[in-house]
Amino acid sequence: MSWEWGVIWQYLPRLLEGAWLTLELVLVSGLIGIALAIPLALMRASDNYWVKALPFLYIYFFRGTPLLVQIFLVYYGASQFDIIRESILWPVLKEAYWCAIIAFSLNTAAYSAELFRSAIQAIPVGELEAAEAVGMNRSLQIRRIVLPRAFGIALPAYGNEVILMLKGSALASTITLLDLTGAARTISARSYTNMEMYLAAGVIYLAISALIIGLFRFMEYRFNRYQYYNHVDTPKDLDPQLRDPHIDR
Amino acid sequence: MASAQTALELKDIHKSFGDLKVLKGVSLTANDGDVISILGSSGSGKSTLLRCINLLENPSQGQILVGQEELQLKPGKDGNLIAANRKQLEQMRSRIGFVFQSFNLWPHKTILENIIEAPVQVLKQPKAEAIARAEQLLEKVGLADKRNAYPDNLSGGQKQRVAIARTLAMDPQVLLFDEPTSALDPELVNEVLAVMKGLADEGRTMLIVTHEMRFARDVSSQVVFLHEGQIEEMGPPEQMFNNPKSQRVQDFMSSHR
Amino acid sequence: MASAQTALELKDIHKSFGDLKVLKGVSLTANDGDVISILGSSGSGKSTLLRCINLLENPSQGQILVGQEELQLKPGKDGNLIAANRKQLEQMRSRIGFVFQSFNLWPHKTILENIIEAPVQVLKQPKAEAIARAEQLLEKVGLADKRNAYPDNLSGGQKQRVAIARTLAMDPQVLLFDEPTSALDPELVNEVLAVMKGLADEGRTMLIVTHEMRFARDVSSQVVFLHEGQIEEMGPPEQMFNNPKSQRVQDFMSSHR
Amino acid sequence: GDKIRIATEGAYAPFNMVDSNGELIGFDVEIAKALCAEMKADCEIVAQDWDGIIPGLRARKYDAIIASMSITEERLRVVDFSEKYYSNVLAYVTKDGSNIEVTKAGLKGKTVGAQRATIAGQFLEDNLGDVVDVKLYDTQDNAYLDLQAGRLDALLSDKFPAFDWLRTEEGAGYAFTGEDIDINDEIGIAVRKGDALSGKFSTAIKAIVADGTYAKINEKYFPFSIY
Amino acid sequence: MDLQGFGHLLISGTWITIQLAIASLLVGLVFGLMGAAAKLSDNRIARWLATGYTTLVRGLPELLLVLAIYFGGAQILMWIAGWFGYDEFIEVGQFTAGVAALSIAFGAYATEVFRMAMLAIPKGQWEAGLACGMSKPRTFFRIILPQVWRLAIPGLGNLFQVLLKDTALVSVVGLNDIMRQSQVAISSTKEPFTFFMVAALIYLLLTAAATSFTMLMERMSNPAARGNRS
Ligand SMILES: Nc1ncnc2c1ncn2[C@@H]1O[C@H](COP(=O)(O)OP(=O)(O)OP(=O)(O)O)[C@@H](O)[C@H]1O
Ligand SMILES: Nc1ncnc2c1ncn2[C@@H]1O[C@H](COP(=O)(O)OP(=O)(O)OP(=O)(O)O)[C@@H](O)[C@H]1O
Ligand SMILES: [Mg+2]
Ligand SMILES: [Mg+2]
Repeated sequence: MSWEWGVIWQYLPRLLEGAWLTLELVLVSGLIGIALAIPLALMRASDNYWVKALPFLYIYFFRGTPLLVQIFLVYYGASQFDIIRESILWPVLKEAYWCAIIAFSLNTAAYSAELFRSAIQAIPVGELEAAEAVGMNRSLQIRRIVLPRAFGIALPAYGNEVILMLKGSALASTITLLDLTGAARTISARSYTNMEMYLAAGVIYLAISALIIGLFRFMEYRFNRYQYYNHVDTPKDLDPQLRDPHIDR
Repeated sequence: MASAQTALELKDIHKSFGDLKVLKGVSLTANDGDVISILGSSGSGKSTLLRCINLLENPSQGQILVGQEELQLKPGKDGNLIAANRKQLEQMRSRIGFVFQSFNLWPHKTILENIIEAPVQVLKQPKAEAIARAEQLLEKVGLADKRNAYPDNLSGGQKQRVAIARTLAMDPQVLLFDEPTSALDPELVNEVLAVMKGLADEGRTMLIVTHEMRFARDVSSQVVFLHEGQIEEMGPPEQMFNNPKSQRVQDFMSSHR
Repeated sequence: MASAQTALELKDIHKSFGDLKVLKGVSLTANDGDVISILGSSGSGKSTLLRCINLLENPSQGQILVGQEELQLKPGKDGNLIAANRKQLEQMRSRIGFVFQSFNLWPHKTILENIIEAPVQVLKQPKAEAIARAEQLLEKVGLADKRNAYPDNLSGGQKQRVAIARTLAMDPQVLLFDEPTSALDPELVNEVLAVMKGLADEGRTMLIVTHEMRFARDVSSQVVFLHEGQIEEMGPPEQMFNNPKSQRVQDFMSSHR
Repeated sequence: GDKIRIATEGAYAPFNMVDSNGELIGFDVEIAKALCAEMKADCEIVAQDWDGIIPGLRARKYDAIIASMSITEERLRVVDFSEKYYSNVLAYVTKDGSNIEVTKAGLKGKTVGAQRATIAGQFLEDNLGDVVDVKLYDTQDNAYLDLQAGRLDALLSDKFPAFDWLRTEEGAGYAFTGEDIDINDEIGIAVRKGDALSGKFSTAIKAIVADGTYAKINEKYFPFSIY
Repeated sequence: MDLQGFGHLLISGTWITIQLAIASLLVGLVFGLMGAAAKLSDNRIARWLATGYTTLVRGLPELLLVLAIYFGGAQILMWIAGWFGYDEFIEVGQFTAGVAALSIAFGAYATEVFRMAMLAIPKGQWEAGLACGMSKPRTFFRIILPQVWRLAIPGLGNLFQVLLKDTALVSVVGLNDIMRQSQVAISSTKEPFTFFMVAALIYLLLTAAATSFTMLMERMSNPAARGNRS
């Protein structure tokens, strides 16, 4: 096996362009995914049977089928129907970019909804009762206590989900997008340097994962500050003059 | 303070869990400034009674009045009474303070944030004002230096004192305490009891479920003894502790010195 | 039973964990039929000593003889002695029974399977024979009806009796017990002590680490007192309990009646 | 051994495709069989995704590729080819009456598709990559689907398979646009570098052209000669 | 199931998918056990290799892994074999390559599951085996491994679901699984929605079957929970 390292340098700019698209796909669909996941998770955590059942089917479908099928369904499947092609949605569905975003968002929403549901259910009842006992209404409780707490609890697991989404985004290459994998495939298709390109793409993926992991560590540190809080007394305690026992506070 | 003003009135409260009848008609009136201790053996329904007052538990039957205002109730799906008007319930809850046995502080907020949360969000107090008030309260419970700490960094006794400050920040008409010291080490109990004694001295209306006999005797204006979901006997502490009428209360008192 | 036959001999056993010297030269001989109780305060190295005997812990120095046979040791990478010959170690371990404080029954096997596992797998007994023997042993520890139960379905005392039966199934020359009753409720302790007393009466050679003073006094032929990794004093129970020479042992005995 | 393993793609009608029995059929497949018969060789024909068809050959998954593969300089660096067994031209397909002028100026800003790792794809990237939005598909079929869906303004394809597609029901509303692009494209059989098979295939191709077998197969698919 | 004559293609694709999933599961379990054993071993190099394996494989997109192993696997194998003086052609079929790619991915995750399960087994279980005179390997296979299964099966069940779905990726390299057969059908019928939806439903059926299978295994692996047989 002879390796042609030169081609990696030659095509690096195109790989990096692909990496940028990959990042964009992950970021945009991640944000849309959370926006969808939160109401779904709240519905799943509800006591009402019907409210619970609806998202169940949605989640079951998206967790039980391959992402590749979902992407093809959105990209090639939807365009089979004239109604869709003539609808106002078409300008969006026409773009492979948005089809990928739609498929990834729906997919990650299903997984994240389950994560958030279990986080919501992990909040100690007492903390919610405390909110109720001070007279908070339902929406205030959700906004001020349930969601911030659930988000903090779910954060580490959600970090994993984002990594999984990063890896799943490679499937965008199957619907003509030149994401990192798409770029690697297209380049190697004409230069016949598969291993070199996949190796380079792999290294970039690992670097992006490391970036995401670092980002989540940081977010967790910021968001779950209370777990990392080191007791530092208020500045006046640090002021030696004020610590003098003779000074009456 | 007009001493005959009614702060809280419960009329014939019943509560069942499935087939288990836990409360079987409890009526009770607390006037402004009353400190009522509720005693009773485990399982007698003390916690349930307290939780029914602000509808953390839905009673099966009965009436609840805070001040002169009656809490509007309607039958719910499971046969228990639920609030007919959520707005009124929320408004009433904001006037009843509840201090939990297990504190239930919000761990993702600092001490100060825990205290100002409800005044700002529920009472719509301006934030600066709420902070000023919170600082006074922290001073009062002896925790002024912990304002920026998180609940996880506090000892049990400190947590319970913050929980009390959080409740006081709403300036409630009535304070309900459910065994506020029983989750604490003996050494920490005194911290919290001292704060509660201070509140009693200020003339706050309080209902306290407790196993601290000494505290009940020294601080209460009334002692209520609950037995199998009913009030077995009630009266001023001297009478309840020194010569209770009921045999049940006598037994309880003699085993709990 | 030739009473002067040596069953187990330990010579100058040392053991350190990192910088911590836990055993500092312990020598001990058990003849056939001896029941030796090992006493000592917590952290004195009792468990470590027992675990060194069958190399669950690798001693830093010393010699171990079972019967007349010496266990071959060689220095390992971390400076402790390890078995020079794995086959010999396994063979010797099969002759030394070890009963753990926490039973360590195998939860995925039935009681009967727990007992026949080692005889069949290690001693290569025919299965039918092993089962017949296991049933006798279960009878002896009073658990004949539990043969098909799983460990999780038993009480602590029952588990420990099964653990003893499991060890006896190997028909070991020496039995080692590490606080066999301290994980049990007081009520269950007696079940297990009764079984052990029976074994002593049969003339089994046993080393027992225990905190049960009464048992040590009534059952042992020798009592060894371990202190800071050394034998402080040893002798027959009458002497050790009634007039120990060492001040340390006197203190211990007086605080442990 | 004597057995020759031949890869084809199976998604390039009418040259190679899969029927509803899962059998490989098409012009390439019939040529392959005819060549094997001519060479008296025992052949096995396997389907292989286009993207990996050359790597598969190099990894010895099979010994030859008869999959309408153009002989290009880039490919010649990694594989050897037999002499051509047909000649290819490229052509644009657009919606009937769409009036797109298929010049660099006329296609500016349009979306044009082709199959990944094909001559057409490379032609687009090399000549129009700067002005049009090039979309590359894993299979020709997917490209047709997107043309029908309206995602593509034009499709650059090898002419003959497109000719076949235009005859089908789906292709009804579409037509060739503009001049054929003759890029001197010859289709050959790829074998591993240095493999003597290339010579054998070349001889066999000449033989079947000479004895009329080739013409008979050609007739079944096209009303004109593609040699 | 007729589906315009393509029903049987989908069925044969389903069969390939099932074979692929089960073969990858079995091989992947071996990788997982070896990985876990290496991670828990005293040998620094083994630990280092296993850690490299899991971090690398878990950090790469499965699609990339499939492509790399399919297109590069034979090359790498032959390269390694070349070192040992073996120059013959090494055949790596589509199925083998698919199984290799999927089981390498599965094994990396399974390593973690097994490692956790092994760590969760009390040390006393080992000691009880050793103290009876059992050798280390015998203790591992007779005492520890049966308990590892019980703890690992829920986690492995989840991984199997993921594996089942990842088989779809192998269609990209042309193995005739469900996905690829759907595309073949679509190329004649031009009805992508219908066939991808059918494919989705088949996957749902398979994952549902996998779930029940996992639950069955979970029950089987814990004899004690099946109740007191006395
Ligand atoms: N949510 C519930 N569902 C069912 N039964 C309940 C519930 N809450 C309480 N009970 C039952 O109601 C009875 C009274 O409970 P409660 O907690 O009021 O007793 P208590 O007087 O506070 O006892 P303690 O001193 O132990 O706190 C008990 O028998 C308890 O088991
Ligand atoms: N694996 C280990 N690593 C480090 N230190 C250990 C280890 N095992 C025991 N020790 C230390 O060795 C000392 C003796 O322990 P050992 O368990 O033998 O005491 P013991 O006499 O059995 O006490 P107890 O009555 O509490 O069981 C203790 O200080 C203990 O902390
Ligand atoms: Mg209570
Ligand atoms: Mg010990």
